[in-house]
Amino acid sequence: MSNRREFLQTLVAGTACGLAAKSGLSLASGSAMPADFGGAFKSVPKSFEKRALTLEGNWPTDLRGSLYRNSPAMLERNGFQHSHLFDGDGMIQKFSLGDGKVFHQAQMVATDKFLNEEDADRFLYHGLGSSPPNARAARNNDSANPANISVRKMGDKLFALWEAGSAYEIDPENLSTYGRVDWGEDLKHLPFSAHPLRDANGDWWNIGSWIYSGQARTIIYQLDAQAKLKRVKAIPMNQAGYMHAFALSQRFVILVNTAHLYTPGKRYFDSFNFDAKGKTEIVLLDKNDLSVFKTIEIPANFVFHFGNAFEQGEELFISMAEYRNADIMSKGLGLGPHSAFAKEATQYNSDLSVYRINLKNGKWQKQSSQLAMEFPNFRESTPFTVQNLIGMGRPTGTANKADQDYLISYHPLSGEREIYDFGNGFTIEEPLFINGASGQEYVIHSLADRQKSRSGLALFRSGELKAGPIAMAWAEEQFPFGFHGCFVPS
Amino acid sequence: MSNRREFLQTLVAGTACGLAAKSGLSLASGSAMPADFGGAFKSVPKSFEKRALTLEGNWPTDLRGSLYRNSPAMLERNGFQHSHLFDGDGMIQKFSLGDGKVFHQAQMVATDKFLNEEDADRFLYHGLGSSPPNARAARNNDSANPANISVRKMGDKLFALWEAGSAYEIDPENLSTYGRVDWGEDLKHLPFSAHPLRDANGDWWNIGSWIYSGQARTIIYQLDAQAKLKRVKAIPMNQAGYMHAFALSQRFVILVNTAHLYTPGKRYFDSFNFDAKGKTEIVLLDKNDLSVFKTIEIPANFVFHFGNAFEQGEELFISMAEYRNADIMSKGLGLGPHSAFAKEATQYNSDLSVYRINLKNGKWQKQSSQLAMEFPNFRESTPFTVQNLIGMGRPTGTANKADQDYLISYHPLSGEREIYDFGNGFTIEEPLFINGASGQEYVIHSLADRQKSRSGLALFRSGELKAGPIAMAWAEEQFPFGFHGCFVPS
Amino acid sequence: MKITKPCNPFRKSMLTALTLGSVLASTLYPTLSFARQVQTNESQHQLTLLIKGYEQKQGVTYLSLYDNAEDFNSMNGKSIANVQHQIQGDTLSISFNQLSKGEYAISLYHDANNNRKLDRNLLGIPSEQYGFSNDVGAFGPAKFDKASFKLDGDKTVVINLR
Amino acid sequence: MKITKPCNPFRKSMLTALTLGSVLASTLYPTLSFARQVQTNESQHQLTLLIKGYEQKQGVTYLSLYDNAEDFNSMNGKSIANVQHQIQGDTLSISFNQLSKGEYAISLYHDANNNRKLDRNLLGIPSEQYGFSNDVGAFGPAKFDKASFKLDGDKTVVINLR
Repeated sequence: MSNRREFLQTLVAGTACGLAAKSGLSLASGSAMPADFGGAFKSVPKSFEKRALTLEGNWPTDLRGSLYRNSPAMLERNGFQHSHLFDGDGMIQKFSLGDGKVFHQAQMVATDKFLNEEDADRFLYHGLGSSPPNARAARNNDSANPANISVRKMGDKLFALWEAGSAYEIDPENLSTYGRVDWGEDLKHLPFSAHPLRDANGDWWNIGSWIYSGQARTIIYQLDAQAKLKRVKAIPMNQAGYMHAFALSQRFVILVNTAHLYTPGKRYFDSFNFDAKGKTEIVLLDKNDLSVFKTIEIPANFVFHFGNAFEQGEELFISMAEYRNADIMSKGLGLGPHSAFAKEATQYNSDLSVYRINLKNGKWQKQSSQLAMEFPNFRESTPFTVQNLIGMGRPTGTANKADQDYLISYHPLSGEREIYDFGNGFTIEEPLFINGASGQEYVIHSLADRQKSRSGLALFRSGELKAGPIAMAWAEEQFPFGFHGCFVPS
Repeated sequence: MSNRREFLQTLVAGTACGLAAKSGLSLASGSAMPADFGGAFKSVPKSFEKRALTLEGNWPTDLRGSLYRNSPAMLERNGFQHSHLFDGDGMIQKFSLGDGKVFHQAQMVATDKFLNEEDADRFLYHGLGSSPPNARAARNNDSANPANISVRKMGDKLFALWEAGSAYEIDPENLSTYGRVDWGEDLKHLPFSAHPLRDANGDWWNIGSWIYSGQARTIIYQLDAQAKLKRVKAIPMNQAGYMHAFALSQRFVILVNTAHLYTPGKRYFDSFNFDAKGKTEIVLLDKNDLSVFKTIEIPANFVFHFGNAFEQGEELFISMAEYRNADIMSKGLGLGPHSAFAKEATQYNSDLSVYRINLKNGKWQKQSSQLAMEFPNFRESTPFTVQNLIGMGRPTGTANKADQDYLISYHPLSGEREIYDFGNGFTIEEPLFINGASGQEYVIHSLADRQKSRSGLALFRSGELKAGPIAMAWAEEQFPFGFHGCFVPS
Repeated sequence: MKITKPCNPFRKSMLTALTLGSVLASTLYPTLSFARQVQTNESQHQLTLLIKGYEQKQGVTYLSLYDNAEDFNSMNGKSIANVQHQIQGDTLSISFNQLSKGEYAISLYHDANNNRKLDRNLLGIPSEQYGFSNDVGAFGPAKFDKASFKLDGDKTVVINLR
Repeated sequence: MKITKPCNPFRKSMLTALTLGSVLASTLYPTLSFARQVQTNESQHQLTLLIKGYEQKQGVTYLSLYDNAEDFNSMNGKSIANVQHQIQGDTLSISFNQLSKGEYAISLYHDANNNRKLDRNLLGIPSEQYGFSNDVGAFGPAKFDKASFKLDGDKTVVINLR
């Protein structure tokens, strides 16, 4: 029997999302300084009414649909401020495109946590490094679930996703919360990551990483195209390494079990330790029976996010935003003077790397991009093909860590890259490939103009990032920074 | 679920044994009058040491063995007297024959009841019509089991038998009690009658009649020659009639389910009612599978004891000491002015009758002996043969009911009979066929000379009863009157 | 997939009826209680049972407490409470401290040989001790109307094993 | 065939040690008690349990009382007592009135959905509430040395469900 409370003491582990954390600073103020952070998150509204944005440039008429994004919005209650962005309760933002207009609306996810805390008028649970007074012990994995990492459409349903607990189903129209999702009676409250992946046949795969109480087991979920559970299995792991997401290839579910190891401790901060002399394990699970096909050891590393994976003959390619250690998580995401939010904090840079694994003998080689690129995205409709990835970050050669990020495209085989820089004062968010009705592919992302305290959208023609956005849309105010989302064409 | 207490309120039902009751009056005094009964049973010793009897006549040298007899001996404790002979605790008497000598010894059966009452120095349980003050509710069928009806050797074991509870095993040498016998885990405390019957192959059969709480079921026990349980089955009965013993033929276990019906009542005396307009059922159970072969209705009657049964072709012969109603049990065995102990109480006479049943069509005819003969006995070694029976009683034509009984032999087919009368002042007990080592058959019985307050034995040459006893043996004192027993050659 | 607790935004209307009280404990491992404030319920009474008459000092007593005739008479397992208690002495006593006012009845048996059942003989008759409240059950399983008693205040009920 | 309680005549020596006291009741149906005289046992204590923290007001609490480490740690079923009690309020309280002086520990769970077991998820982790005496068990099943408490007088133990 493992233990819920112990788990919940540490469950905030999964909310890290790389460099995006930095943008969190711009949530409600223009300040990016740690010193100013304490007062930066007050007075976040619990909803944004549907309002039209001001359009700039040339919005394609064939582009219709909704961009959904999830934001850790609510960081303050009744005088107490969480000291970590990831402790904020999830808010779903929706940008509606079409008819030559762009609307925005947003709504808090009505999680059990949020409802209980609304009712109590205070935070009730420990967060990642945030300890509200008189905190309650969590009852189960969902007690402190803020559903704040991603929002994904699977089948005709929209889900607000965390990673250490359940999904919440959201109304795609008005963003109201239907409730917590149980995939099965014995799956209640179990981890369900924020990064489900779509198989070529339309199925959805996801993982849930359980690393507590000495039990390291990864739950593998397989859902059909309508998000109905087809299969579930708990796979024992060799080590209790942190896993935020996973990759998928033609034949394999690919787990990258990092060297950031969990040991039961009393406080979250004491629970994880990066084992620099240890290993990371790439575990290839055969989709057929979820048996372990091969486990490949690579040097100790740390990873949040993956690009797509694909097999070519007997070779498997996996791209990932790789960190040489877990400082980004153990220190970089804190809010002290040594955090990733500090100026010049280049020590937390990731490196978009491509692992090329021989499936016969397990030998591997790694190709480094020299790009501190995070939130890598690819075309979901063709998941196992060679394709350029898009993300945000910066070249690691950029000595001067500015406070802004670049929009980046990178080809994992050719190494070809394309970069667009909005310049100082802008914070850009996760970019997605989207398609117009005519078939034209675009890249879209939300962003904040911190100077003008406003949020908006930028649209690029795919493959022409350098040319800059072909269209933009601006609100009159700044919205909470978002992590992950999806575009649903209409 | 039936109920123990209810049962135990009534369990004394089975201790009746016909005319023998009358002899009980002579237990410790010479008085035979009901008016004197109250003081008749004091100071009965709990054991009789082994002592030689004074011999008379011609004791055969080839006659060696032990005559065991069971007596309801202890009728008084701590100032309280049972008002019914059958409530007396069992005492095993043993007459040892051989080497030209006859010894007597006796010992109380150390039942749980007896031990508890010894310890409490008072009677603890309701008897048949006897209600000691502050009586305890019986816990199970053995709580008030006095083991006082018979003593039988089965295999190499000697058993003191009651009928509504367990057998007790007795040491054949010193008469000490080994303990209560469980034939099986689920047979504890269940009725086990005082009249087991020996099959031609050496097996033993017995019944246990359960008629309480609306459940009329007769337990059929089949033991092997060494008294090890071979088979047991509970047979549902059509009516809750009283059954004290049973009969056995070549093919059948024969139950005579009398018209003395049990209805749950608060007091024993209210529990049984003779249904004169009802029926007695003769139930033939096939020995092979204990299924009911045939049930033959005969007019309502009452029976304690049977002679042997035998089949001739398609005819089954059953002899029994038959009463036209159950007055013998409901009134005759009481001790009031209308009891069988009263002078001239010929209304309680039995009639040794032979039922002749056509096994094909169930038709039957009855042959009356006009003999009020009780305690019928036959030769156990040849149970299913036509043979004369011996017993005690009187011709029903004898208008003058004297206080003494006759020794009687009766042939169930020819009706031939032989009678010996000791004369006034003697009480004779159950006669048995026994054999000397040379093969000579004798009839033996114990008796009391009430005038001289002494007990003894009488031995007859079988077939020559009229000639009187060929030998007698007398003690210097009178022993408790006995019911049933057995002779064990040595 | 099952959606639990469907609700519209903030589910406020539901929460109104489900106001939570909180009981707080140590700081390091705060003990959580979602319990509503424990109401001072004057209709909660203590029922103390005293079981007597054990013939054997070992084994386990199985006891069931019922609050209605249907469940008691059918012995369908829908008891208010069941207790299994080792016997080490001559009596057994337990108390139910928070029973509502009402009619109750008790059945119990003593599994003296620890085989987890009330042993019965060939005829189905209990061969181990049993009992009912009001000491009824002399003529087979007691019915609720015979075994039941009223609880409208603290009470001690003595049951003598059969 | 089994002979019970072999004994020599009158079994007097055995009886000496088994002296029976009798408790007498009504005359018509005298209530029997074979109980030895109930000794005034000063080493028998009352243990009252108060269970708090129910998240749901329905279902059944299953509770076990142990008096030694081996049985508690192995959960081998050899508990001193087990209680199943329906939940109808926010707390549950029962008392064991005749416990000997000693060390005890308690484990319990709340079967909220009445399926007669502690539901567990795919990973074997309880998905219904449970608890241990001393409110331990935060890091998996509690061991006796953590959950046990001394009983040497009447005592009330509060357990908060997890």
